[in-house]
Amino acid sequence: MLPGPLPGLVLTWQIDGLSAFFALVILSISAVTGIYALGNGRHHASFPGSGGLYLLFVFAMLGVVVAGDAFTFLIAWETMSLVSFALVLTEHRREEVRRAAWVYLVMTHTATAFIVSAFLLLARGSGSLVFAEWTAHASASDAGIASVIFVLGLVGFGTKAGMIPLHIWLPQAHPVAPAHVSALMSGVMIKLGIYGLLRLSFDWLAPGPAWWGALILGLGAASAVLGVLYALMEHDLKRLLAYHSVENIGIILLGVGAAVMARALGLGAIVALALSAALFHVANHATFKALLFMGAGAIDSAVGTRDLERLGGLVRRMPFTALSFLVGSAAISALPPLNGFASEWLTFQSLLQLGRLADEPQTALLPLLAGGALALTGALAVACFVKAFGVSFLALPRSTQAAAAREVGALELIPMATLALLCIALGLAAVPVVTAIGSLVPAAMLPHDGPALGLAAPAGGRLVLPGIALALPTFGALALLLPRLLGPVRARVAETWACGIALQPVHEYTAMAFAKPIRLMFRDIVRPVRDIGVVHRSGTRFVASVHYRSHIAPIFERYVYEALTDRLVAMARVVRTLQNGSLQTYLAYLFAALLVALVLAR
Amino acid sequence: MNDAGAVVDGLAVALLAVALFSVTIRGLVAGVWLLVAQSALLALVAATMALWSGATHMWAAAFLTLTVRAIAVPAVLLWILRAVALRRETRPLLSTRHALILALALTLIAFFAAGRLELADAFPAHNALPVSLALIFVGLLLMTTRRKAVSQLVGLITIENGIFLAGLIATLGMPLFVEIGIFFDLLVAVGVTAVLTLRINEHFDTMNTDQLRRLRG
Amino acid sequence: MSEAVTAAGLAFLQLAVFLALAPGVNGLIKQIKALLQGRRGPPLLQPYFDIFKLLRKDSVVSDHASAVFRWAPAVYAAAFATAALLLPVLWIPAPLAGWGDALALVGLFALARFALALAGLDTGSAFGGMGSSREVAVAALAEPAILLALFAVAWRSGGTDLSGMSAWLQTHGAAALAPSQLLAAGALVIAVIAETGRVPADNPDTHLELTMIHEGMLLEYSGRPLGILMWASLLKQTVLFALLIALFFPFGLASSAAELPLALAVLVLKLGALGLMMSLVESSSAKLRILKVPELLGAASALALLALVAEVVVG
Amino acid sequence: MTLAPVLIGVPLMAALLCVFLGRRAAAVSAAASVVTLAIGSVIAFGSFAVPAERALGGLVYVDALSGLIVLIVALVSAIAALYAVAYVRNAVATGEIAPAQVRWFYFWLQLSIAAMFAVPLLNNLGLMWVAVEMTTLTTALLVAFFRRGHALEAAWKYLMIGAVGLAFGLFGLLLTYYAASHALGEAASALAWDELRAHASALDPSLMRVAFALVLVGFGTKAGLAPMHTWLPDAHGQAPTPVSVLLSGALLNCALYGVLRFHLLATGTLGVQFSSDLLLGIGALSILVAVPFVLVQHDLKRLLAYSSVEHMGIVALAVGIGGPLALFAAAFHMLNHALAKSTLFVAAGALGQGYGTLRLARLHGAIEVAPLPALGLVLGTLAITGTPPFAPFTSEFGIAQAGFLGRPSALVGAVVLLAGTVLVFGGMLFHVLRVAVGTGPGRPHKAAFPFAASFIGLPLAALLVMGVWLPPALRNGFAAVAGVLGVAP
Repeated sequence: MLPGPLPGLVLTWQIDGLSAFFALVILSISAVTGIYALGNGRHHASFPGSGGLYLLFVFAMLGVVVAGDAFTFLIAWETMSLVSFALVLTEHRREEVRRAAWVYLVMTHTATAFIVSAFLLLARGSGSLVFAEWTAHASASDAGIASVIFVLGLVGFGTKAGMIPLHIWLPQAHPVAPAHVSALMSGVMIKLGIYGLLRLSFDWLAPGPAWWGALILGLGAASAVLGVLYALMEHDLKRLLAYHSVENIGIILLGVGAAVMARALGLGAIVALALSAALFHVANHATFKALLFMGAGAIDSAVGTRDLERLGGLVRRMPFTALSFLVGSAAISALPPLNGFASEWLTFQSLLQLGRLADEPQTALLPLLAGGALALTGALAVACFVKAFGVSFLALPRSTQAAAAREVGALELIPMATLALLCIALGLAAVPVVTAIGSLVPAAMLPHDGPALGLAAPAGGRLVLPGIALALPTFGALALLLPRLLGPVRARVAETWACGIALQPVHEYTAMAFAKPIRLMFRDIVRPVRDIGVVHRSGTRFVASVHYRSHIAPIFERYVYEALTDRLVAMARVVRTLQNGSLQTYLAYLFAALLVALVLAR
Repeated sequence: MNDAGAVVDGLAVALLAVALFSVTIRGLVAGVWLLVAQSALLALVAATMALWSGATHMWAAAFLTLTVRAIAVPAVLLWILRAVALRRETRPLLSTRHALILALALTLIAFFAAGRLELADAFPAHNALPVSLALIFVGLLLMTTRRKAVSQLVGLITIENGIFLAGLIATLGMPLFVEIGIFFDLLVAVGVTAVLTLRINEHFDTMNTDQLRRLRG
Repeated sequence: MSEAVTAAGLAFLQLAVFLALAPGVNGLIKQIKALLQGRRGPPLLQPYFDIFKLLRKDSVVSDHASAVFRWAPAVYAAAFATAALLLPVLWIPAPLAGWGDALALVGLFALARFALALAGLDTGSAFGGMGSSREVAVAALAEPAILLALFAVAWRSGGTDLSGMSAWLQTHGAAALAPSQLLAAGALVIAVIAETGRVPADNPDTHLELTMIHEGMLLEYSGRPLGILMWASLLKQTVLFALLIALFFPFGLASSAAELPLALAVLVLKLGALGLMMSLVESSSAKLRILKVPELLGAASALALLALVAEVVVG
Repeated sequence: MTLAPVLIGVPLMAALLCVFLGRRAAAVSAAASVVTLAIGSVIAFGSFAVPAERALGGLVYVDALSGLIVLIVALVSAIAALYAVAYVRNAVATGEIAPAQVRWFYFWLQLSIAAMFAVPLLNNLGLMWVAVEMTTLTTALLVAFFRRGHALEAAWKYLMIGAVGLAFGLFGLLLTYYAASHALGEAASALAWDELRAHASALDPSLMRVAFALVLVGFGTKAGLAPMHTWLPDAHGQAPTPVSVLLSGALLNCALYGVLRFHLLATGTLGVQFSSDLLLGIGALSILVAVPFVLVQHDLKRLLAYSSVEHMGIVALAVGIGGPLALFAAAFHMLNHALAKSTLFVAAGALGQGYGTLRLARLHGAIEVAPLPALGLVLGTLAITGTPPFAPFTSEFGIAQAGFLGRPSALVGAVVLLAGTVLVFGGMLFHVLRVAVGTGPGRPHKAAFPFAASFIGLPLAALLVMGVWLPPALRNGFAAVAGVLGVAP
């Protein structure tokens, strides 16, 4: 309880189950990436004091989670953005780094303006800035203002989380930041957008109309599908992972949306189930995304490039990184028995049960469609990480740097190994972890009749990952041992068959080629642009070389954001001509102002 | 008693005539001399009001008007013009005929506006106040239509004279030390502007303010 | 402790049944196709001979292959073995019903696909890459259809537990002909054709590199690993057929130990019927171009969606 | 309050000394500014504690509001004078200023500081007008100090618009005097602010409406409120940087002080509604007018000038919203803006002298060449654009909160505030980032900039601390100012 700088303002703290959960996620991941930073820092330029900024970044994130009133929350929130902005600017010599940092900070600042307006409307309703007061007066505010507050909050927190229409800063800022920073930003910082959204829709506002949940579900589904589609089209490893953060935020939003909709319809059990799905996925995504970004950082420092088309054959040269990256890829593709599958399973269950128990057809169909979108996302995620892992680690190295790559130091391998083990552990211990999360979520957020968050879906369908984790190795061993009964066989090493000629790296499938079928199948959404340049040998019809360049049209950047900024700048240029330099015009302005003032004063 | 009012009204009309005449002429030196005439008339108005009200500070105000507005300021202006050897104003933005029509229109507006202000019983000169507003508007017209720096300065001083006249009519002049402050201000303002005008002429070899339009945006 | 042993015994029994029937189903389909096309065709037991021949042959491994290549067959086979035990085909509940449900089944399929696709990429050959790329692309379109169909079926029995669904359908026999069930069945059949790589989506019998999706990934395998992979992919096909049976025609299951042989016979009959249907479909339609497969699977998703709408609206 | 005349006297004496002592003028002006800083703070914090005080037979009147302005002018003039020492020495080294001119620079500088101190201390509105006019005249030649075409042009427009504006201000003052002389009788005290304030309800309402309109346009011109702000970017852009600091930090606030005094009179006569709405409207207009000029800008100091227009608009908006919270935040924001803008101008000046130009197109990679000014520029920009945890955000948050709790027009004002600050943030950060980071095509040389850390570091540190915690003395000070501004008779 500190006296704030404005009259009637007091800085308070509020630590309940939800903030404890997020604080735990923040501390654990930042500890691991901190160790990784010590190791990885050697390879990259970092300005003096970046270590201190890193600690301030973690401290600011903790501040956001434990803030008890709007002012402290905003101070911590924007400090977090500012410090991460500075860290993103580490390699400020490159133009795209400056542009990415600028886009990042401007969008975050605009988001903060939305959050400030939402907070002030809430303060207008309850007459104070302290969160506890807001919860007390939650049911007092009328529906109209509550909806305005909800939409403002959704835009503000959604931008920070990287929800689809507001996500463009994420794939620009994360790849250029140093590996440990983007691991922390992607793994943990965007979750604070989810934290804000949860507080808004469960603590500070009374159960609103069903369209709130539907809106979040729609945006979540869009984020998931488009996120993974754009990830598939990327061949820069870190941009691919950044787009995957958008996808996973979409999956978390599906959980949150289902919870909000269930709360509007008064289905207590579903709220508990959906909340557990969202929160469990928050923890899981923090784990495997940080792991994958650290892997990408390791590749970047070992090979010197992140372009998938110039990697390859790293599994033999960097075995440990490959192993942990494989575990991370399997986890993010939601494969049993890892943690990704557990939280996605929960999300599927909550969507299905919500669909079943919702009364009118239209509210029932949306969750089920969202389930279909989640299924599509899951399958595309598998495709994307087969590409990411396969093209970068397997077969022949596609460039000399990749061939000369060497395994990174222990300081980088240990954090990756711990997170890989954590993925497996979270998967196997899914049931106790989810029940623990259930006890953390404050009762206020659950409607009175909601049971504790258990893995058992209310109406059937159980998942015991340890069981499956036991069955898989046993049957695997059987598959390898039983044929031995038919006698020993030998394995001879030979060249891969390449229609009779010696295999070169150029024969291998590139990332672009791997994603081609999916790019063509989804060309209406992704709108690929392709240009082929054929160079003939001088004067003859014989082709000397063919240049193939393909990229996907940045729909959101071009048609939404650039259109907006261009119009704004054009308007500014027109208004700028008002200052035309002539004293006579300025005196005319003054005289006009006087006339207007006198007319008003009549 | 009312003869004082009549005298002030007469002087006010004369002032208006001088102002309208200054809109039409193109010569800079002539403009300055018209300014002298304006200030002299103002001094007379102040003197008659001093007679009428018998307030001592009115005499001081009259004396100050004479010394500062009628003698000191025009002297500075003439000194500038002689230093720069400039005689004629370049073609102003508005042709003489249009300027005159606009000036008359502004005077009508002044009379209409003064009527609404209903500053009734300060001093029985019923058309002195509209003239002061007319002076202000004509001053502004001069500033916005003339190109030479000096003529813009003449316009500015015309506005100041108009306000001084309004002050005299409405409240028989401000308190004395405020009056002194305002005169001191006027003197310093003209001094600083004179220095600036000389520097502009030295740098641009002309007093034409069209050169001063490069700072944009 | 004793019922744990019997449960394990029953589990291995169901696994043995599946492993035994898997090659037979494929042999039957080949026989019927040959009959329809007016030629003799290979003997019914030919798949068994192929598998056992391969299991005894030495293998040739590419020098670029890594551990992924060596472990992929084991993971692939294990996934489908576990999936097989989730299905209630001989008795209710399924041996591993307690550990997983329909979503777990789909997850296991994804795990197998992940392993095999990586193996396809591991040797660096263009054909492996093409096979993996197309496999994951086709699967990406099949999965929403499967999920929406599963949701439509799960809707009625209240949960995604496979044994629960079959038990529910057994007790409400009439509901089997409800419109939503038929639409869901249609969608699932198309999805199964795509998953198992049968004709309209992929040609299982060809070795023309540019047309095969599933075979492309196996190209680099030889000897025993190839045998394991082939047996596992046949097991996958039988598991998918069993899924169709469990969801839409779960009648004739054993209720006590005595009725096991009868249940086994009924299962063989049902698998035979499905095999007949598949061969009819194959001999009546040609293989689609890879870029036309999305329309096929799009139709499957549309059917599944209609099933859901029918389920929600008609109820 | 016997210190008040001393506060005006010291800079006057210093000005004269500078002319005679020639070479040591810099030291004299620096010493004088330190002395005035000390006296100014004593007066300011004294006025915060005790309610309003008259001195020198009613000629001097010091209440919390004038105390705040004295404090701001003291701080800003200290920064300007101390920074001028280094700046002028560099300018003389590069030949921009002739050595003989140096003493006249400090002469006019100290004179303008004296005038700016006089404005808040004088009780008589006429003399206050004279003081404001004197600030214009003393700074006019400073703006033209660099003797190049642009500077002369800027000074000419500055003088002309200022004079015409203040002439209208005088006319408004005159009408007030006329109304007062009717209500209070002929005595010279008819222009004393505190008496007028006491008898405000007796004044003729229709006259006061016209008078307030005239004064708002008149003093508003000097305060840089739109649409009378046109002289401000030229003057700030062309003047030597210490003068820009003085103009932006102190002069604008003095003019706004004049508007606030008349706002209090108007609220006395017409009730709160009329003048508050007018202030709210002109404040919002100033914020909106500043946005396009910040988005499309080609000169660093003009960019900072338009930011000043925006912030004067914010203060006017805050006073327009009214209520204890908004007025507290308005006072807080005046101090924040003065500090942040001074830091920014000092940093811009250092970079300008280093690179030899202020065109944004040719300023790049400053972080490598002059790390401290570049960092100061970036942090200052973050502060001035109202980014937490800096103090300007706190005051803007208070204003927005008051707006959201207030009447509908206040709500619209708050929304304009939030939208305007976000757009200005985007524009300013875009320009400043290109200046601060990246590789530099320009060929900067090391401009000597001794003890730069204190000029840029101290104010920024103060802004950072005040963002979260206010020292009690300042807190009661702002509360007292809110009391003065908010009292409805």
